[in-house]
Amino acid sequence: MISMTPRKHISLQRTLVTPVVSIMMTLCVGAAIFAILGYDPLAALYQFFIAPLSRPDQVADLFVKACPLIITATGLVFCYRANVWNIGAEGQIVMGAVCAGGVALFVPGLPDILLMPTMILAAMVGGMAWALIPGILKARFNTNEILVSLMLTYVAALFIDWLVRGPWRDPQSFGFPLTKSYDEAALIQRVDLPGIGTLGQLHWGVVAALVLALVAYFVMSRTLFGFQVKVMGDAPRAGAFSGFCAARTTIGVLCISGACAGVAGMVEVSANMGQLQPEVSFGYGFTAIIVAFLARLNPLGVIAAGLVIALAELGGDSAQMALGMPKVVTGVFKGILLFMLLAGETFNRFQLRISWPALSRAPAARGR
Amino acid sequence: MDALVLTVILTSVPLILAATGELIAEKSGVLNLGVEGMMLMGAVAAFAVTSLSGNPYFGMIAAACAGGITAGVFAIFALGLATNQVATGLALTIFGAGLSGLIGAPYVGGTIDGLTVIVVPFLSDLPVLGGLFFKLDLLAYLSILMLGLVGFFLNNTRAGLILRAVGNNHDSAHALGYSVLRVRCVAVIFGGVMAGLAGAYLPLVLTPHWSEGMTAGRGWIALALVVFASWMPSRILIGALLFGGITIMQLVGQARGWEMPSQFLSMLPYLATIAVLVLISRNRNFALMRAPAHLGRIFIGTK
Amino acid sequence: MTRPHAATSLKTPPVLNAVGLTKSFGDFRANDAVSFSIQPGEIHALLGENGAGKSTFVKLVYGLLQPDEGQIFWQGQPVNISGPLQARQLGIGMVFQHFSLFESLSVAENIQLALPAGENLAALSDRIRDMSDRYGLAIDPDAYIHNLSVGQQQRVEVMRCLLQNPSLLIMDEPTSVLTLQETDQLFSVLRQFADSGMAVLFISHKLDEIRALTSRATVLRRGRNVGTVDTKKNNNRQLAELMVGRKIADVTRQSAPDQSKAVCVIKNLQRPKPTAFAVTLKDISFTANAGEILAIAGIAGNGQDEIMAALSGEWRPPSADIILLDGQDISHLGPAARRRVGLGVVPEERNGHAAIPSMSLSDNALLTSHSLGKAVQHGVIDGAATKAIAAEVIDKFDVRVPSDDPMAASLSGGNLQKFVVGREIIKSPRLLVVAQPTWGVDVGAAVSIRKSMLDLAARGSAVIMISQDLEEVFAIAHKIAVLHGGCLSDVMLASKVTAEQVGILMGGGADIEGASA
Amino acid sequence: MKLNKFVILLGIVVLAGLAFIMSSQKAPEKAAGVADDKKVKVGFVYLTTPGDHGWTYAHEVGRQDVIARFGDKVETTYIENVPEGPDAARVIRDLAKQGNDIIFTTSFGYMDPTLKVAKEFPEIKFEHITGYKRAPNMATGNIRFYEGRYVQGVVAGLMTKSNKIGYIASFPIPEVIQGINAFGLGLRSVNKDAEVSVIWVNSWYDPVKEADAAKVHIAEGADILAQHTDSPAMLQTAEKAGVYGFGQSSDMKAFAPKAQLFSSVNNWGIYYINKIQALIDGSWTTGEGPDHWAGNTWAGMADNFLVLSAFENMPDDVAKAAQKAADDIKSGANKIFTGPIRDNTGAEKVPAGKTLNDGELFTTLDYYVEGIVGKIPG
Repeated sequence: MISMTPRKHISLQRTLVTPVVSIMMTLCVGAAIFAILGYDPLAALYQFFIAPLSRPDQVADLFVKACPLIITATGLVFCYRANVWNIGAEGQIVMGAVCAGGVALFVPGLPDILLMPTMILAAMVGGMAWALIPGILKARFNTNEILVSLMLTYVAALFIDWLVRGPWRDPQSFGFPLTKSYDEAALIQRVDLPGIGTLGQLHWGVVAALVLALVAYFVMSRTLFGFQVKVMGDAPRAGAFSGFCAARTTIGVLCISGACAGVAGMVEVSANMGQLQPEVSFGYGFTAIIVAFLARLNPLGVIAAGLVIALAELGGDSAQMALGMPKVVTGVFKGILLFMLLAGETFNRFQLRISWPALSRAPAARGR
Repeated sequence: MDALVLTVILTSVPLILAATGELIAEKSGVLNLGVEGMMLMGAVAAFAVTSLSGNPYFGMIAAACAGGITAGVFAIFALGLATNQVATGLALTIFGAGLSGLIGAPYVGGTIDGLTVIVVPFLSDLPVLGGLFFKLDLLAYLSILMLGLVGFFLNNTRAGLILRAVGNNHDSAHALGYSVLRVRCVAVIFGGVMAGLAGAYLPLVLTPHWSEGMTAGRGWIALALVVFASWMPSRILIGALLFGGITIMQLVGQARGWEMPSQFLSMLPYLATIAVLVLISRNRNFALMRAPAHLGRIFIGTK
Repeated sequence: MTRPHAATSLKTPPVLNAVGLTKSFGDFRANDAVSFSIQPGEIHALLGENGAGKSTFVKLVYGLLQPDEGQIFWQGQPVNISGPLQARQLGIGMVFQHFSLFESLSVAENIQLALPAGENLAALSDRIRDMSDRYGLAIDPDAYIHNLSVGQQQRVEVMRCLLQNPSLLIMDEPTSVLTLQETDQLFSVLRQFADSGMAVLFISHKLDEIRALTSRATVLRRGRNVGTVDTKKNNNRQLAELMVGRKIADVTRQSAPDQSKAVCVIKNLQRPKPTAFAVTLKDISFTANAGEILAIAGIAGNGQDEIMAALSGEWRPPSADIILLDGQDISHLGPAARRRVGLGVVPEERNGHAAIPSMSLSDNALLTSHSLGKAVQHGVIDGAATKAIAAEVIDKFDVRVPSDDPMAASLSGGNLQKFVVGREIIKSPRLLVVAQPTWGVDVGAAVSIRKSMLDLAARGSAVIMISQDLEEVFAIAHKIAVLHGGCLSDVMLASKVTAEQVGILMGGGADIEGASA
Repeated sequence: MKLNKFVILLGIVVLAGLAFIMSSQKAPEKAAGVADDKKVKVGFVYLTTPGDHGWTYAHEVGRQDVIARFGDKVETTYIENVPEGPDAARVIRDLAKQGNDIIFTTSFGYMDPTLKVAKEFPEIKFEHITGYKRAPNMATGNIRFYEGRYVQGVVAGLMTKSNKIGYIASFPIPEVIQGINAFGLGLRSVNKDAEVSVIWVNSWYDPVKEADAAKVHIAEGADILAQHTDSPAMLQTAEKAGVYGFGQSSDMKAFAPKAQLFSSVNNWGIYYINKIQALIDGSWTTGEGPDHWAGNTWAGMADNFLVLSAFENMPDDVAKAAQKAADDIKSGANKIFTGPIRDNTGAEKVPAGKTLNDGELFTTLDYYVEGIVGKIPG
């Protein structure tokens, strides 16, 4: 019998140590699974977590890979802090990319200087709209936001598929499912580091993602809105007493996370693809959920967590090249990591005491 | 036409199996979003064991075990350690998809002899119905049987009553002396076993292959189906046939040259689920009656 | 083997005999060597203040908790009651204070869950109908719980126990949600069962009821058994003094200032009940004056939460001109806006309502000051300002903290209560609304909290105190009104009414002539 | 005290982690090795896994041919399951940085990523399969898949009894539409009554969906099935239902011994060997011809890029007709897309005597020819 008592004091050390321990535990469990499946566990872990970082441009690419994760997870942090379970970020990414793409492709005569801001705005609106559907349904009808946001992910994926194969297809693409390439002004440029030049694929979107996470950290920790989100998530009754409106908070956090996801979609397309294609997000919306949890719902943590998860993704390629390991191993890692983090959260919040029925009469060891 | 209806039935079987299992888990108050992951584990176990043993029934049993074990992992975290059920379910899906791919890697491209049709004597000679309902495989029969059993279990047995009670109000159930966690653990594992069998149906009956992520979202559909059915077993049958019907109809429409983008047809099941969700949530009394009130809520037992 | 001694075998052994039960939660001793026994056919009351250990004791008997020390004897045999299932098998039934019913199940199903397996639903439904007819309980076995009134639900709870044919029936505050008629009906049913040999352990702090129903009462105070008394030979005051442990006769009554200005006016406040468990507010009107503490006395569950929500702004009346503060209509304003015009509120529940345990004290200070301009500028929180507010509260109200700006959860109940009360008083609100200000708080803290409320009133603010603690009401209130069943009595001068009179009103009695203020 | 415990725990964890990493660093060095100067390093990027028995499998067979031909003069690497997006660019770039001399990217969706990386590494040769964008160091290669499908159409037309043919297609891109139309032309060259209905499954590899589509076709009365998707699921379904079908990309006889009429087998090995040899000889070029939309190298049955497996499960006269059709294509006597060609509304699209050139095959085929039911989606 495990008995759990809430801790009265959650120490900062424990809060910081838990994710580290979780990651370590993940490595151990992962190594065990590799061994069972007949791979050399050490070589596998090396390929996963060390090999992808052996050149500076690879480090830059790590940031590139983490970019959509960081942007999306930053938005999700607001949702989850407020106890709103938006798991449809994947669809919101797609709709953001679609709306930004609509601007890039079909708004004629926009001056170059205005194009990018308009695209960002469109992406925010697109992602927001998609996130608002579960939000409004929840606020109006108390509909479960988990299922609605998830269903909408499929709808969004089919919608962009239809657009790119149908009305938006580039007539010059010979029937291939691609839109026209964006104009130069609609593309996100690579960062030209002084003295070094471009490094890997490092683009301005990455910089924006880092800034966004910082801003989100400020909003979350220093503004009334952030306070409201935390209060409504922790104790909705106290929030109502304090004067915050539950429905408005729900809608607010869904707007933020939708807008972030939309921007992530737009950045991904403008920086890496240059045109719309049937798939613009490769599970980033779902992976971002793990990132948000790994970050312990802290926007600053999102940066670190995004990099860790991106590393696992890159590691998948590297392990495949070197060891012939199937790419799906990355998923195994992500799953275990999320499990370990959740368990860590429990250990952080509760004092666990395991007692065996037969031993219950024995004096309990006391110590402090 | 018969053949089409039969195809629809076959397409719905995994949905029925998975949704029946999830129904029990949800009735006990546990929202396990990991159905997709459990189905994939079931599918790969079924394929691998059938491929190694040559006997699809061994594969079936392996799938049930794999699904059950995967659900056990969920139970350890979500029940034992009281982790957030939504996040744990997602973790299970990600984990199951990855691990099944890893286990299944050597089997990609291989093929097996799946379950064979079991002809029910006499009944199968009935016109129309005989061909549709009495010349199926074991799992298809099992899916209907389990659906009926679950319906009976929930409404006519004491254990079923206890299960509903735990899902409705775990504090009251605890106060009456029922072990909330034990009931939920059994329910979750049952859900896993059923999801495993649902996954097994893909390689054992629908197509004798293994491919990564071959469930292609069926686990999520099964989850939606439980809500769609407003937690009533009989409606799961209707819902599953409806979903299966839409899936097949979209292919038929193409074959017959209907001019409708297939993407929009494919959206229908998802949009229908949202519509149903809104409808049943709007009617609060109905939702209160049917939905397990403590669904997804964390129970921490103290002694 | 010798026969038992004649003298002992003549006397029937007690149904239940608990010897020296001790149960601690951390450092807190909820039950300290409590001994207790009850005879077959006896209706026995368990008396005590909130937090005296009554609930803990019955949970030990019902197997929901395990004692650290002590032994329970059931019909003379030592037993270890490992859980409710075993308790029921022994013949112990329990009606919970907070219902343990399942809203989406039918009455019969709810009852079936508490009975041993084997009986089918149809047979049970028949038995339910039988009993319902015999005792006039009017319960339909096929009805669903969520469609029943609170009183009906209570009857289902009671019937669920009675159908088990228990030898001992434990009732934890069963009448707190019942009307007078319902209470009478319940009592008559209980007496009939007691006559047939069932023992009843009745927990309540309504002294009249206890004296009406029971013959003996055991009084718990701070986890200890302080004696068993004959309820027929003691009056209410004697019982009450036993409960609190000192004379409560001569409290100095506060006399209201002669002439004072109305600060808060409530006009015809009505509110239909939002949920099945809530109370309908019926046409409530009163005025709170500057310099006065107005106590709204009454037993919990008579509309206190609903009035509180209406005053704080968590619920807002649909029409205007219902709630006025300093002449300004604030009916439509939310909690934050009401704070801006000078309202301070302390809800009853500290954890999760008045304060958030997982957050720091400065964040908790921000909870009720973010609309007041100082702590938040243009949506940005001034961390230093909130810390300063918290520090000021901590300093002025003597809140003992384990560290600098700690989590609210790390404070003891009394210190956290000082904090949430002080957090409001420090803003010098025009009107302070506070519910059960000293509930579950140690004596020292209670004294300082009451003093600070009196000080605030003395500075010219109005204070509305919702309390079910009559001692507290008479200690600090200038005026008293009684809330019962969603209706508020006339406002009376504290100096002109007695505790008995107020007690009668709390039980639903008529208004007292001549005491109106 | 509490703090101490945690510091110690943290210390242990960090040390363990470090030890872990240090000890594991030795392992891969052996694996990486040092490139032999004489060796040509060849990289392949695969869309799925070689186990799919379809498209990627055919490429894997090609890679094996390369190894068989050059032995230890080459060193090959492949990466599987690379999604068609920004990840592809990264993977291709990784292969480039690892010193590969020539990189084959084997799916259409790698076109832009390959082009992007090709511009970054002008000294490395890139070969993109099935695309149309090129650079001085990026060539494109493709197979005339439609030639095999014409022969399939001929066989289907002669074999069908219900005059209903089911066709399972992946995505409406030129390669697939050429295939469907070639199939229709072959079909109508021998059977004026037969009709083809097409189901798009919007996937290259989805065994469940392909099987479902096959079942629907059979339920709708089709007795011959053809596919432009990669898994053997359709053939297996056909085998179970007792109808016939054609295999795709590789010989799928093993999956459906009684149902497979023949498979069109993609023979990439010959292309890979040619290009690698050219690189070794210093004669690698991107080829010529701006109207060669499908690639600098677009070859078919005449060059053995496309090979038909044995004609089986059909009467001799059908096999003979099939062989004749194949021979005519090889010899150039039948250019397939030669007028008159009508679309399925009866409108004449190509006048008699005109043959569509390669560019037109890509740009003008926005219709189904006679005998195909419905409309091209999109």
